[in-house]
Amino acid sequence: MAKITSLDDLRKIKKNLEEQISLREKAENPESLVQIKVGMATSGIAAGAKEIFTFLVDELEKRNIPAIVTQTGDMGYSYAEPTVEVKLPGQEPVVFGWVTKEKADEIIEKYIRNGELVEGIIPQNYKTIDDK
Amino acid sequence: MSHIKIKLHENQLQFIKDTCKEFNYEPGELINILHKLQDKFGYLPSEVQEVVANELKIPTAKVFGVVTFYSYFTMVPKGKYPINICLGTACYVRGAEKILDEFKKQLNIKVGESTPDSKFSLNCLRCVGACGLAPVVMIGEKTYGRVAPDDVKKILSEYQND
Amino acid sequence: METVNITINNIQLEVPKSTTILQAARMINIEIPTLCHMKLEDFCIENKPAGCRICMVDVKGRRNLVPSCVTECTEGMVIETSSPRIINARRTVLELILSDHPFECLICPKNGKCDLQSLAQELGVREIRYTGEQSTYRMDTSQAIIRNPDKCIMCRRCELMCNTVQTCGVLSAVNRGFMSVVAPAFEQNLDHSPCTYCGQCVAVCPTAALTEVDQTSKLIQALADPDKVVVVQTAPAVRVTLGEEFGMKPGTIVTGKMVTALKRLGFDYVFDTDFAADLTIMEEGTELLNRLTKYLNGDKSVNLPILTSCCPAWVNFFEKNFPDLIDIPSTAKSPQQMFGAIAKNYFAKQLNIPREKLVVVSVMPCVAKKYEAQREEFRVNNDPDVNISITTRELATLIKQTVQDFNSLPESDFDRPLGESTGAGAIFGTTGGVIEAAVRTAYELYTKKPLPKIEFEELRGMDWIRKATVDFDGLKLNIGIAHGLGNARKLLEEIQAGKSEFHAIEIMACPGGCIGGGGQPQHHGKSEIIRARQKAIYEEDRRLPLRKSHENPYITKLYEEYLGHPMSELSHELLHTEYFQKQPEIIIEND
Amino acid sequence: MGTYKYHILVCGGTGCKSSQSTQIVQNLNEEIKANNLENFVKVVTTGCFGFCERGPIVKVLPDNSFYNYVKPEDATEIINEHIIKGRRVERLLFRDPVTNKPVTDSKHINFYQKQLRIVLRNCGVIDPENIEEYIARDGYLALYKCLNELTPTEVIDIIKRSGLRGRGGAGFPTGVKWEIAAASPGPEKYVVCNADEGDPGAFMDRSVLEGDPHSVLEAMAICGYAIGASHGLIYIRAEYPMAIKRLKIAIKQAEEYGLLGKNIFGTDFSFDIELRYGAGAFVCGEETALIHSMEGNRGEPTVKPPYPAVSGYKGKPTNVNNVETFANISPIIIKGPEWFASIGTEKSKGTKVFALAGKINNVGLIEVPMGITLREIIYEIGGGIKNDKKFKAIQTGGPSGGCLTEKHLDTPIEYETLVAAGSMMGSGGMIVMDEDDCMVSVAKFYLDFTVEESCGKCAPCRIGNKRLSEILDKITKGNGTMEDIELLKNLCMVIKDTALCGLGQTSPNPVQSTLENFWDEYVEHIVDKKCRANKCKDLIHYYIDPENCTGCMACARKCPVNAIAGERKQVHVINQDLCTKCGTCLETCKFNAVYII
Repeated sequence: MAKITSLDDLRKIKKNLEEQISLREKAENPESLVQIKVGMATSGIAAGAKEIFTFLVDELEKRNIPAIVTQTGDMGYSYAEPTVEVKLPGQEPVVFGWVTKEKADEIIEKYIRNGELVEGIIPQNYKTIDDK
Repeated sequence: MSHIKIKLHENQLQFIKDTCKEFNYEPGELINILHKLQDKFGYLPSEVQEVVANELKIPTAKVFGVVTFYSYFTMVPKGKYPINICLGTACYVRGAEKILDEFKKQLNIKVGESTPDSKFSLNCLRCVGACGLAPVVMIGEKTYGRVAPDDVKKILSEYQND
Repeated sequence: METVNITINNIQLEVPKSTTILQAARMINIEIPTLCHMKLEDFCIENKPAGCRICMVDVKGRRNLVPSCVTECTEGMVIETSSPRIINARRTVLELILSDHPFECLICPKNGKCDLQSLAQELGVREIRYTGEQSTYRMDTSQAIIRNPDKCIMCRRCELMCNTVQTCGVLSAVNRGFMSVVAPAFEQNLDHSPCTYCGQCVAVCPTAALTEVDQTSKLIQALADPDKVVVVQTAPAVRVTLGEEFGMKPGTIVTGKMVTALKRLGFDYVFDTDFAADLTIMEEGTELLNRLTKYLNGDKSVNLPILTSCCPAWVNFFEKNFPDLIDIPSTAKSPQQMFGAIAKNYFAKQLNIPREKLVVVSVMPCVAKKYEAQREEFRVNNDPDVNISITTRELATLIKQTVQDFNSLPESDFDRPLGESTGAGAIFGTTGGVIEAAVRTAYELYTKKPLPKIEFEELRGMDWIRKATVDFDGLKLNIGIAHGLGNARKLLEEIQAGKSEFHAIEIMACPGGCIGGGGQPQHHGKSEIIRARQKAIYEEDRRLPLRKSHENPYITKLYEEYLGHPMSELSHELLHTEYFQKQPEIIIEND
Repeated sequence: MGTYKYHILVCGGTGCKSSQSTQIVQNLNEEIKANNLENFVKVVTTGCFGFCERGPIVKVLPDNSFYNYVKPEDATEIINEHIIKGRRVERLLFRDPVTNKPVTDSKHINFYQKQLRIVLRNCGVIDPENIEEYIARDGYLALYKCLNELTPTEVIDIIKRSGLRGRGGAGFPTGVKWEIAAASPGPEKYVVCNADEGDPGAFMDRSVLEGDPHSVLEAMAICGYAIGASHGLIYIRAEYPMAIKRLKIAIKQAEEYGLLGKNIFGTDFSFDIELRYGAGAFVCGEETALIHSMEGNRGEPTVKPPYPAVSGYKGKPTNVNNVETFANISPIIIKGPEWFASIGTEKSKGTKVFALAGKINNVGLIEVPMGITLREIIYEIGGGIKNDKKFKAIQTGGPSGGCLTEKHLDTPIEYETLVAAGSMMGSGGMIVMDEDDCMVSVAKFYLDFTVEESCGKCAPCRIGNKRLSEILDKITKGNGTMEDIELLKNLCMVIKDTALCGLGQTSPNPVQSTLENFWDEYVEHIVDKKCRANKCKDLIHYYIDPENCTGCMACARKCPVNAIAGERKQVHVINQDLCTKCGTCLETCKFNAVYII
């Protein structure tokens, strides 16, 4: 290991680990972040939820949007799968149904970036796992 | 003609000498040296202290004064399974004393003593920092948390067959 | 000098910076009681652990009381030394100390001389409200010193003397909390420790936690035994201190009264260790010259410097700490033992009694002499050359039992033949004295010329280590002097390192020499007392008509009639000894 | 390096380790391997999460699922369900003690909600054995800033302006302390970190050292730069093997990365750090005693002045701060003194870590802003009193502190307010007591501790505390008199006034504060010979209620001294002469027939 002698050296190490650490830092402070949950019960996976999940993770990262994408169990909307729940900071969560890659792209660009509503919202008062 | 005779095995003597050398015969390192020797021998008998004093060129009385000042150091050999009952405040308010009494009763020894077969020795210590598990008992390296008086017999029986 | 302005009990004063509150108060005659504090000004020895918490005073602006013995005055400090809060605190703390102290003042060896007892008296303690468990320990009776740790109040004075001053490292604070006490390693007996029995711990102990082995009962029995002939020798330093035990000013010489008192006590003969001191000079001085001559002639088998050997604590010290140097000290026995050997052989023969019938008693300023008298090599058929050795303090106790008023006693003279002495013997009692006595004789023997002046000012004083060069008619003799074993250690380490510049070194274990011995009346931390004793020693020297050992007619007679000449074969047998290595021994134990 | 989608954080604090967290890590890794998830999931052993009551704790990121009471065998389920199938393992989730509902996200756990983490910023977040993770969290940036952009005087000025005070107990302003040490002349000076945490029931320093050792190392180097020292020493309890291990690793890594050693960041500042071990002496928390101990002596305190800042280790100027104090330094340098000073109260700035323990639902390590009330700590963070018992007292400040009551619950926590209430901040132990605790016995418990730990140097502490404990013992045995209370009061006052060091001067606090706040209990013990908490064996008697006794013989069989007589189906009777009051019969009886008077 070469010795650290400058600010750049410090920054280099920080950058290398940034991703990992930011994962933890974000988790420490989830209120300030966009939280996305992808319904990934068996039926969801069959309906392509896994691709959506990967797409969201990759794209958010590429587009530099700080967000936490997690998987969650069956949301209770099997008719509308794959489903994605998006919670913007300080707002109530919104669930989108029949999400495709294109739809996901739209959700990122319109809803997450600009707060514009996108079609496909399931207006139902569902229950999150927290309320069970 | 000498007034004190110290009996030690050759390898023990060598270990003590090596340890003192490792710390550069620095009297300021006395406590670190004693730690290392107690780790090795399990306790600090007078012979060990005499040799340390001799090597560091400090009075034996000083070494003894240090050994008897710190509760971590002991001149009594511990049992094969040293039992330590945490008597920190958190454990105390969650009934550590009852646990201690139970161990004393089961083993029929007092605090600081060993059983006649040298299998167990009983000691108290201050907080081990596992207050969430209070009351805590340590046997050797193993920690038992949330111990109730009724558990004591069972815990001891784990060591019955050794 | 930088000064600060302070106020003590509404009195304003200016004191030098770094003056303690205790010192400042004493400057204006305000007494603050102390217990653990002890300061021997002349020796730069100060014990101030601030542990007893008796000397507490109130400093305005401080939340708690502060110990006056260590707290230095600062500018504008306002101090109160005797408010009800302070009085209550002192009394309560003293009650606490008393509550952990055996209540046996009536039969305590320190009864009437105990600092704790006086303090209780001073503070008017009439009840001990706080009672409970007392910390008790095993009692330790060695050959010279008794440790009764139950009476230890943790003032730490003995620890300071044993470690810092004497560097013997026998005593240390051990254990923790309520059970802490000052003790040797493993709380073993002193006999199993590197103790030299110098007795400096005894000299400073405020209570009876450390006392000498009391041999007065044994002595009374011997005196009462009609079958025994009991002779006594008194060491040079006893006659200048004994008076203190009877309220006399320090430095009062009481030789004549002491002799009278001893006679009244029932001794058959009252002799003088000074006589044996003169004899020591003959032997040691001759040995010095022999070694010196050989050395100057290029004999490589000869070691220099030569070290004096009349101090038994010093002998113990090098035997236990410097086993590689045991062939350096003079082989001459100490005066006590020379006296014993001459008494049991020469004098017993004169009386025509077997040596067992003669009881030799010594009065010494020393507790190590008790041990020395019991050494194996100083016995013949298990009969010791010196049977009983008592301290100045023990003698005072005995005199108090038999003599109504010591102060008004008439003076009498020592008996002959072993009571005649010179000023050279007298100065054995102080640091620098032995070597001065030796120089007086060696000079004349070596140069065959009379001394131009008898007093060697350059060898005198109280400095820990002193050096002087004495001109032996062209031969420059480098002389070193050390008192206090810590200082002796420094000179010995120089010798070990091959850096010693000396031809001869005098060493005495106790600060000031025998006048500051462990068997002397307690100085209670006043080093001016030791100074006064030293003055008296030199006065005694000047008072005597003969001041060189080789001029003592009874010494000449002894050689003519009995020994032949110094270092003769008989001298070797009776007056010289050998030393033993006494370091801890490590035994390898293999299975 | 792959980009992990999941991090599984496993608490590696001593509390969780002693309940098999190492095994959990091992099992998780095995499961991950078995499912070929090595590049997808990373398991990190972190420092203490603080919530020790619930240990061992496992957190899954990014969704912040908080699993408690995890067992090694749960690893399979965590991987299979949570990671692979994306379903939380509900039975392991923390349940709110009030609603009994599972809480998914640790942020929503009350225990954490009121906390503000500065000192513990990295504990439970980073892998303490990996310096790069510390650096990634802006570690060693403060040291860089000090060495390259600030003069030592400016560093001291920042610390002074921040208002940071010593977290070891007395609360001396840290900046002023540094200033004195900086002003002491001499080329050789020392920075000492006091990690001899000895309060029974306190483990905050250990948690920092275990969870974020570099924060202390960096701060010590900054202190060294500020005061002109190039040597640092950490005096740590030998009873903390894991903290020692992590410190050793951290020092080694810092040396390898050139962040300790010669010419740090290419400047001419050099700094090294050595470890010194304590050996079980509470008094060594006092800085003069600590220094004597580091020099290989008995840890006896000496009178101050001279202060260590002037004459300390080896007689050289020495600055001693405790672990928590040091852990505050880097954030202050990076975020500025104004930021720090904006947290807390007028006189007490920043946060304080407390070890919350005793009869409380959420035992653990908490960090809260100064000025928070005891009520918030006990009822919101601590989740209230265990088993719905009634709150009686909270003991703060360790054995030197005092017992506070209901009436103090709304006092904001600051150095001064705690002292005014008869207790002290101390190093941050907080023990909650309920109606089952006898306050006279509690006072005696603390006194016994002080008696055990007194160094023995000064008479008031050596003998006085012993007498205090004996009088308390007499009272708990029913032999006390009202005069004893007067004796206690006087002795407390005198010990405080005359003892040599901080340990002795504060040792009567538990007695004084209980006398003050629980006077009635003392009087009951003395006059009525009663212990309302039924703790004092000599004052209680066990009886069997003939109404309820069914004669089942269970108690008689269990009684260890055969003090219970009675035939089957007949009412049993306890022989009071034989009874040792062990309480077994009470615990055994299923019919509520045993009662205490």
